[in-house]
Order: sequence, then C-alpha cells, then structure tokens
Amino acid sequence: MGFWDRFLKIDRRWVFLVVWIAVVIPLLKPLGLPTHITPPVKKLYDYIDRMEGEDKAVFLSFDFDPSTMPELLPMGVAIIRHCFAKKIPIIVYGGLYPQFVGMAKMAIDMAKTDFPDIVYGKDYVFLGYVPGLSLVILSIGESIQGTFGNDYFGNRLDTLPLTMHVDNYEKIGIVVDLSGSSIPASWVAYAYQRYGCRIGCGTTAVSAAQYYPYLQTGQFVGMLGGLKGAAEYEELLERNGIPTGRRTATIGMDAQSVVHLLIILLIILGNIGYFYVRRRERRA
Amino acid sequence: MRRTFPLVIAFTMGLLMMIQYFIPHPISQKFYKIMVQQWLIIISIFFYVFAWRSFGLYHINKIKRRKEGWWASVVAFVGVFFMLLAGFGDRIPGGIGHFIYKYFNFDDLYNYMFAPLQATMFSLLAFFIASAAFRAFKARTMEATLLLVTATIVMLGRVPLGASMWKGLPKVVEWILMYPNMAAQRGIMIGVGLGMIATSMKIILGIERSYLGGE
Amino acid sequence: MHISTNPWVWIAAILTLAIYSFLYKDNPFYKFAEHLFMGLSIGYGAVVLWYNSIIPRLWNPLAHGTSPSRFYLLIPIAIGLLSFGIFSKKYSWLIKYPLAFSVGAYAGFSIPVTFEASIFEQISGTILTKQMMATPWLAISNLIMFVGVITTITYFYFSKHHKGLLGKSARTGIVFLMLAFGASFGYTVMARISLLIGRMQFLLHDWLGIIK
Amino acid sequence: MILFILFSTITVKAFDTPNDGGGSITIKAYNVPETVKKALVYRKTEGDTTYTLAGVMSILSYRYVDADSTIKNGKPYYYRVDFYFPDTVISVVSDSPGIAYAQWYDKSKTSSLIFLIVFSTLVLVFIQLAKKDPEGLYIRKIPALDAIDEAVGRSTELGKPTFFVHGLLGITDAGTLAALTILRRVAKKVAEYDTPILVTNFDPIVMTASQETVKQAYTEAGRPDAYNEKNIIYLTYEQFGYTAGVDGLMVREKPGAIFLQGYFFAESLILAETGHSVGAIQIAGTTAKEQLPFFVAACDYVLIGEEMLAASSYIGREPVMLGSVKGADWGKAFLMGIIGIGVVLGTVGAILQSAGNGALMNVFEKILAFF
Repeated sequence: MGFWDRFLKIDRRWVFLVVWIAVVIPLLKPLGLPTHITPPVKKLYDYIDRMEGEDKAVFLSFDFDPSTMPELLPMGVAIIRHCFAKKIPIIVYGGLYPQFVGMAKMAIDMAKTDFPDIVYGKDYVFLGYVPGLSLVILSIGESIQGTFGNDYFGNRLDTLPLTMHVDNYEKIGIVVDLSGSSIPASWVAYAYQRYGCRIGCGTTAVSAAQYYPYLQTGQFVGMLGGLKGAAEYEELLERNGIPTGRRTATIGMDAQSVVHLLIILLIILGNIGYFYVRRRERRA
Repeated sequence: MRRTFPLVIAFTMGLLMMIQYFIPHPISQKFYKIMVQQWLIIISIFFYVFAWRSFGLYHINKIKRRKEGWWASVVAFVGVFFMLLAGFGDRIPGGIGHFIYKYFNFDDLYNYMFAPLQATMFSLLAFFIASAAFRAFKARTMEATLLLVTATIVMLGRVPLGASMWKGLPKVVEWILMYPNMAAQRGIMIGVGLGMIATSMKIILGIERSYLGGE
Repeated sequence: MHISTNPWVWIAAILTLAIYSFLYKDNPFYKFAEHLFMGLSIGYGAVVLWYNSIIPRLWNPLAHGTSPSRFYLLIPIAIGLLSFGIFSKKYSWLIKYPLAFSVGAYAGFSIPVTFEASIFEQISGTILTKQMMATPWLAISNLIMFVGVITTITYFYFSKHHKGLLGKSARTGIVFLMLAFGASFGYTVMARISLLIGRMQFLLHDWLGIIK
Repeated sequence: MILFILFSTITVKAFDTPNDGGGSITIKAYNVPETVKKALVYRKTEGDTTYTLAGVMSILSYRYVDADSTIKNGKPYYYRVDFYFPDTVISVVSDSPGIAYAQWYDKSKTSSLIFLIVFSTLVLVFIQLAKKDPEGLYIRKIPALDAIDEAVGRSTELGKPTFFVHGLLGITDAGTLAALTILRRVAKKVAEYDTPILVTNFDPIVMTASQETVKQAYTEAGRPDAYNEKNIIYLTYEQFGYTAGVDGLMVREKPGAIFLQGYFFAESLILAETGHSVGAIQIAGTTAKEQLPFFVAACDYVLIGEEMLAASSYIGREPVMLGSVKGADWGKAFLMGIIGIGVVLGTVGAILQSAGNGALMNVFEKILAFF
C-alpha cells in the first residue's frame, strides 16, 4: 500500500486533531491576518461616528443567547467601545427575551474597563427585560420611562440624566439590533416604518444573506455579518485610535481562515490521492 | 365512531383553518387566535405525558434489568431531578427554598450545565464538516466535481485570504449564491411546497391516514 | 494563567471535555454527559412547559379568570384527555380524535401559508422585472436563474419518464442542485467554526485563563 | 408666496385600511415636496375639541396606518398632518373623515385563492381519473426508495440492527408523515427478515404514531408476535440532547443500516457522520433544503425534498396516490408556464419599451402586481 492509499483511508480522528490544532493555535498566538473593510460595515461605523457631538443616543439591543454568542458578542463590545470613546450616549438594552440580558451585561463589563471616565446614567444606561416582545419596540416610541420604569439595576429612569433627556425614538439616532433571528425585521417594521427611527443590524454569517435586501432598500443603515463583520468593526476602531481591548472577532477570524484553508487543502489532497490511485488501478 | 368520525373532524378543522386565512373579519381572526394560541397548544401538552412515560420506562427497564451501562440511566434521572428541583424547589418557603435557590439555581444549572452541553454538541459540527468534506468531496462524477468545486470556491471567498489572492473572488461567490444557488433553492422550495399542499389536501380529504396509525 | 475558581465553570468545562472525548471514541465520560444532557433537557422542558404553558394558558384563566369564555378551555382539555385512551387496549382508538383535530387543523392552516411563502414569493422573484434587466449582465444572470428554477422543478417531475427534453432538463436541474449544495456547504462552514471557536475561548479563557 | 402655493398643494386622505379586520384607518399624503423633514399625524373624533398625536408618518411612503386601540369601527375620525420643513411647519387636514370597517374577504389574497382552486382541481381531477383508469399510471424511479430493501437486507446479513431516526418536526409536518410511510416499509422488511429494529423519536406524538405503524407493518408481514413496543423509543425533546442520544446509540449498537428521515436542523451532519463512522449504509430524506448538502455528502442515498413527499405514492403504488402525484405535476407545469410567460412578457416588454412602446410593459407590471 502506497502513501496515497494510506492517506485516503486515514482515520478521521487525525482530521479532527488537525482541525483542533488549527483553531487553538491562532487563539493562543494571533496571526494578525489583514482585514478588508466592506461597505455595509463602513456605513454603520460612519453613521454612528457622525453622531458624535449631536444630542442623540445610540440604542443597542442584544437579541441573542449563548448559541450565537461567539459571532454577536464581539459586535456588541465593539459598538459600545465606539460610543464610549466618542462620548456618544448609549442605551444598552438587554433584549426582547429574558435569557438575552446576560449577553448585554457581559458586553458592558468587557468594554468599560478601558474607559474609566465613563459615567453610568450620563454616558450610558442599561435596560433590562420587560415582557411584551414587539409591543416593547412600539412602546419605546411613546416613552422609554413609561415602558421600563427602572433600569437593570433598579434605578428610576427619570432620575438618570441620559433617560431624562432621551425618552423615545425622537432622540435616538440609531437602533442597532444584534440578533441571528428574525428580530431585526421586527425593529424595522415597528421602529423604522412606524416611527422613522433608523436601524442598524448585526447578525450571524448564516442569517446575513436573508438581510441583504434590507440593506439594499435602505431599511438598514448598515450591517455586520458574522465574525467577519465584527472583525471589520474592530479594525475600524483600531484605525481610528479607539482602544479595542482583546480583538476577539479578529482572532476568531484568524482561526476561521486557517480552518477554511485547511479544509480546502484536505479536499485538494484528497482528490490528488484519489486520481493517483485511480490512475494506477487503471494501468494495472 | 372509530374510523369515520376522526376523518370528519380532520376535514372540518382543515377546511375552517383554510378559509379563515382569507377572511380578515374579527370573528375569523378570533377563531384563528383561539385555535393556534390556545386549543392546539393545550392539546399538545397532553402528549408530553407520553414523552415522560416513554423516557421513564426506557430507563427504568435498563436499571431494573441491570443492562450494560445501566448506571447511565441513573445519571439521566439525576439530570431530570436536578432540573425539577431547581425549577420548582426555589418556591418552597423558608430555608429549603433559599438553599435550593443558592446552590441549585435554575439559571446556573441552565448556564453552566445545559447550555455548555448544547453548545459543545453543536460545535462538533466543525470537526464533522471537515471529515465529511475530506471523505466525500472526490471528483468521481461530473456532479460530484461541481459540488466540490463550488464548495471550495465559496469557502475561499469567505476568508480574507481569498480576497487578497484575487480581488474579484468575493463578487464571484456572491454571484454564485445569488443566482445559480438561489435558482436551485427556489426549485426545491416550489417542489416541496406543492408536495406539502398535496399532502395537506390528502389529509383533509381523508386519503392520507398514516398519521392515524393502523386502520 | 488564571485558572477559574468558580465551581460552576469547572462543571461546564468538564462537561465540555466529556462531549469532545466522543470524537476519539465512545467512553463512559461521554455516556455520562450524554445521559445527563438528556435528563436535564427532559427536566428543563417540564419546567418551561409548566411556567410558560400550563400556568398562563390553563391555570390562570381557569382559576383566576373571570370571563365566561374561559370555560371553552375545557373543550381542548377534554380532547387532549382522550389521548390517554391509549393506556387501555379497549379505548386506544380514542387517540385518533386529538390527532385528527390537530393534524387536520395544521393541514388546513398550512395550505394557504405554503402558497404564499414557498410558491408565490419564489415565483414572483423569478419573473423578470425591469430592474432585473437593467444591465446586460443582470439580464443574463436572471436568465440563468430562470433556467435554474425551471430545470430544478423538472427534476421533481415524477409522473413522466425522464427522457427526451424532460430528461435533458432534469439533468440540467441536477447540475444546479449540485452547485447549490456545494455553495451552501461552503457557506455554512464559517458559522460552524465560530461555534468551535466559542467553545475553545471558553476553555482557554474562562476556565484555564491561558489567553487574556 | 410661491413657497406657500407649493405647500398648499399637499393633500391628505384618510380611509379605511383595506383587507383588514377593522379598527384601523390609513392616512396618506399626496404631492409632498421632498424637502419635508418630518410628518406628524394627529387624530380627532366626534366630541373631541383638540387633535391628539397619533404617530409619525413615514417620509418615504407618506403613509401612516393608525391602528390605535381606541379606534372603533363605523365612527368618523378626522386627521391633521403637520409637515415639518427646514424653516416652517404646514398643517393639512384630511378632506373627509376616515371610517374603519371590518372586511369579510381579503382582496389582496385573491391570487392565492385562484391558485388554490386551480391546484386543488388538478389534484382532485387526476385522483378521480386514476380511480377510473388505474392502468398506465407511471412514477419515475427514486433510487433511495429502491435501496430500502437492499439496506435492510445487508444489515441482516451482517447480523446488525436497523436504525430509523426521526427528524425533529411533529406529526403536522408533511415530511414526518412521509417518514412514517417509509418506516412502514422498513419495518415490514425488518419483520420479514426477522432482524432487530430501533426507532428513535424526538416528538411524543410521532412516537405514538410510529408504534402503531410498526405494529401494523409486523402484522402485514404475518409476524405480529415479533413486535416489541420497546423498540420504538423516545429520547428527549431537545435538539442536541437528541443528537447526543442518537449518536451514543449508534456507536454502541453499531447498526448495519440507518434511515435518517424527516425534518432535520444543524444536527443532520453530526448524525450522518457518526452513522458513517460505524459503517452503516445510510438512507436520508428531508425537506429541509439547508441540510440537504450534508446528507448528500455523508449518506449513501438521499431523498431530496419533494422526492420524500412522493414516497407514499412510490411505495404503495395506489392509484389514488399516484393520481395526486400526477395532479401535483400538472400544478408544476402550470407554475412553470406562468414563470415562462412572465419571462417572455418581461423581456419583450423591456425591449419594446426601450424602443418607445411601453404598452406591453404596463400589462406585464399589472400581472406582476397581482402576485
């Protein structure tokens, strides 16, 4: 039995081991592969960037749970960092379902370490869960104070300077929804179509395709698709001198690139082996 | 009563639910709401009893007969017990409830046992996708070649390296996804859609009865 | 290195490793995790069913409700109870009533919905519009789409022999199917790797603290 | 003064929102200059002295649907819209009040209704024709279904059990019903060959139906005594818990043939790869188009989409079933005809339009709007 015969019949556990190594090594030692910025990401970044100095707030909604966390959490962290650095007021919302709120809390904790001068209540506010699903989106159009009453920590919203000033979509420059489900479409249907508030979206790589039409029609200002979108946002922060902390998405992208190339390599080698063996068998 | 009447029920319900779709009047909407949000869900609750019964019998049988690996069935029951304890036990007034809330917190159980198991099982896909691609993507026939070549191009186009090899690659990938891929997806969806409608019609008309079990 | 001191994180990490051990071969650790997982999910489902379905849909309206229409809820309860007939040999046929009720209702419900979602949407997306022919390139692309849709549908043509024109068309349909399968396969790889990265970050960061 | 004339051409109309259950009025503005920055809608009804804010009108469509909970059917509502320009605000009042009604028929769904009638007529006619003349009914080869006997046979030769793994959707899914039909065939073969079978379930109702189906198949094969209810097992109702359980069973029982039938999600490849690793011959079938690539890559035979739904006709070969397949095929021909006509009209229309004749294009767009 020649090399190729053995290679073709290789125990699949070797393949698993190689995949595992290909993921772990870039995580331990980031490769720093280049990141290309695509228009949907740039548009969202620029839109938020232009809000600097205006008296409107960013409303960031975390509508995902641990299953899509690897892709969506870095987006949330990057956007919060962007707002903190430019002193753009930001309202972080723990999402339409109760299990989402932990994600938002994690993102705030990860982002705020690099910004010691940020003041809770003035620069950002954290809203927790209230029941009602899409009714919440509508209700924010009337009054945030009326909808939530208190923030996540139990402070009355009419005592916090930010929410005293920002009470509905009139003072919200953009709603950014992070979700791998159909929830961004609800924000478009209720907040944008009904109240004219602009919407941005961060979604998983798999869902990105279904949201491209929203981008074309302008219903989304911009969109971050999957780990790649998050990595691009981190790259934009870096280029503009905003501290990015540990660039989780960029590092993840390294691992992803390596595994992609590994799979491609496996397919190519598999086919070389296949043709070699077949040719030899035909001769024989 | 045994054979015909269930078919009459299926026919009536099917027809009503179908017609309801074309009537925006509140009466029709209310009918829809009551059916979909209340009745059908309430009926389905009862079938959970079968699920629990079957789960219980399967594992009790293993434990009773001391079948190989019966200890694992005990573990399964422990899992059920933990979740029930955490989910309901914290309502017990007084110290016990407090103890359960502190040490068997439902959220902790969910976040540190249930969710990691779920996510890890899901992530096995990354390994299997590689082994499946290696094994199956061989240019044996024209069809197989097409499959592996498109898969390779799309994979390459999704990483930054692909774009730096050739600037046009992401555009090509987008085109493949938008046109030939979409075309086949649409074809499949139309086929499945028609097949499903035909099946539904056969159910309403009482031709398809496999769901009722044996005659 | 900052190894986690949170016992819960340790539990999560051990369970994660137990599942991964399956990749090597079946072993008692995997078997433990597998059975624990099934047990937990059965318990979790029961708790969720209780708080999200039974309490709000049955208990609250019946025990605390005031509207007279709440007694209508007794009808689905009665229908549901019929399914317990299966526990006796004599009355096992009673289960056909709840089955016929649910399956019939869903069948009727799904007919128009399937028309709208998987047939109309797809057809109106395939018929060319002015915008779809704005440039020659777009026009060609959309014509390819048209050919793809038609030939794929002919592959699913069952009542005629696949020869002659139909045979050629069906074979072209297979070409499109294979292209699409390849594309979706390649497209999904990314998301699956993200999941693995997420788990690895948990192990290396949250648990072992090797990476910052 | 010129500006004022420009603004004064704005008109606002309030009317009952069509095709709904009432309780909603649509307000639409016409001739709005593009310089408008914002438009607010105010509402007043009989007895009110002042207008109250109803909502913000979209400045893309100039349309606002007022579905406030206070709106009652049959009562007149008056509307005023304030248009905010960079330097001024113009208020326009609707010419007549809007009155909400509930409709008994949704006109926007006429196209669905027509197709429904055409399609059901086709299916019914062909079922009737098939009943009258069962000769000459044909169904094309579906290799994955032909392979069932071979798979069970091979499994028997190896002395290994046969696995039947249900998908994750309930009995209301057409794919699940098809899976039950396939299960019946598999179980009959298993009973004839006298080999063990294991059916795993995600849905409790499907489990109950599977038990009935397998029992029936054993009876048909003349071996009702060999039927054992314990071979149709329920695992759990959690996606990956189910996956973990099935994987565990596969590596421990080492089946010779595995049937993965029904609607699967991301777990499809985990199951199929594990099944392959134990050396089983695998026949998969699903209507989940996202999972088909993985089954195609990892399984020996795959029922692609509608092929699965045709299983009941293919296996049973009853005239009624074959007739319905024929009817559905004619439905396909009808749809393809429509797509074809649409493409021809659209293309010719576009060519004529660029030559200065837009009449055909108008006809085409009317047809398009129908969908």
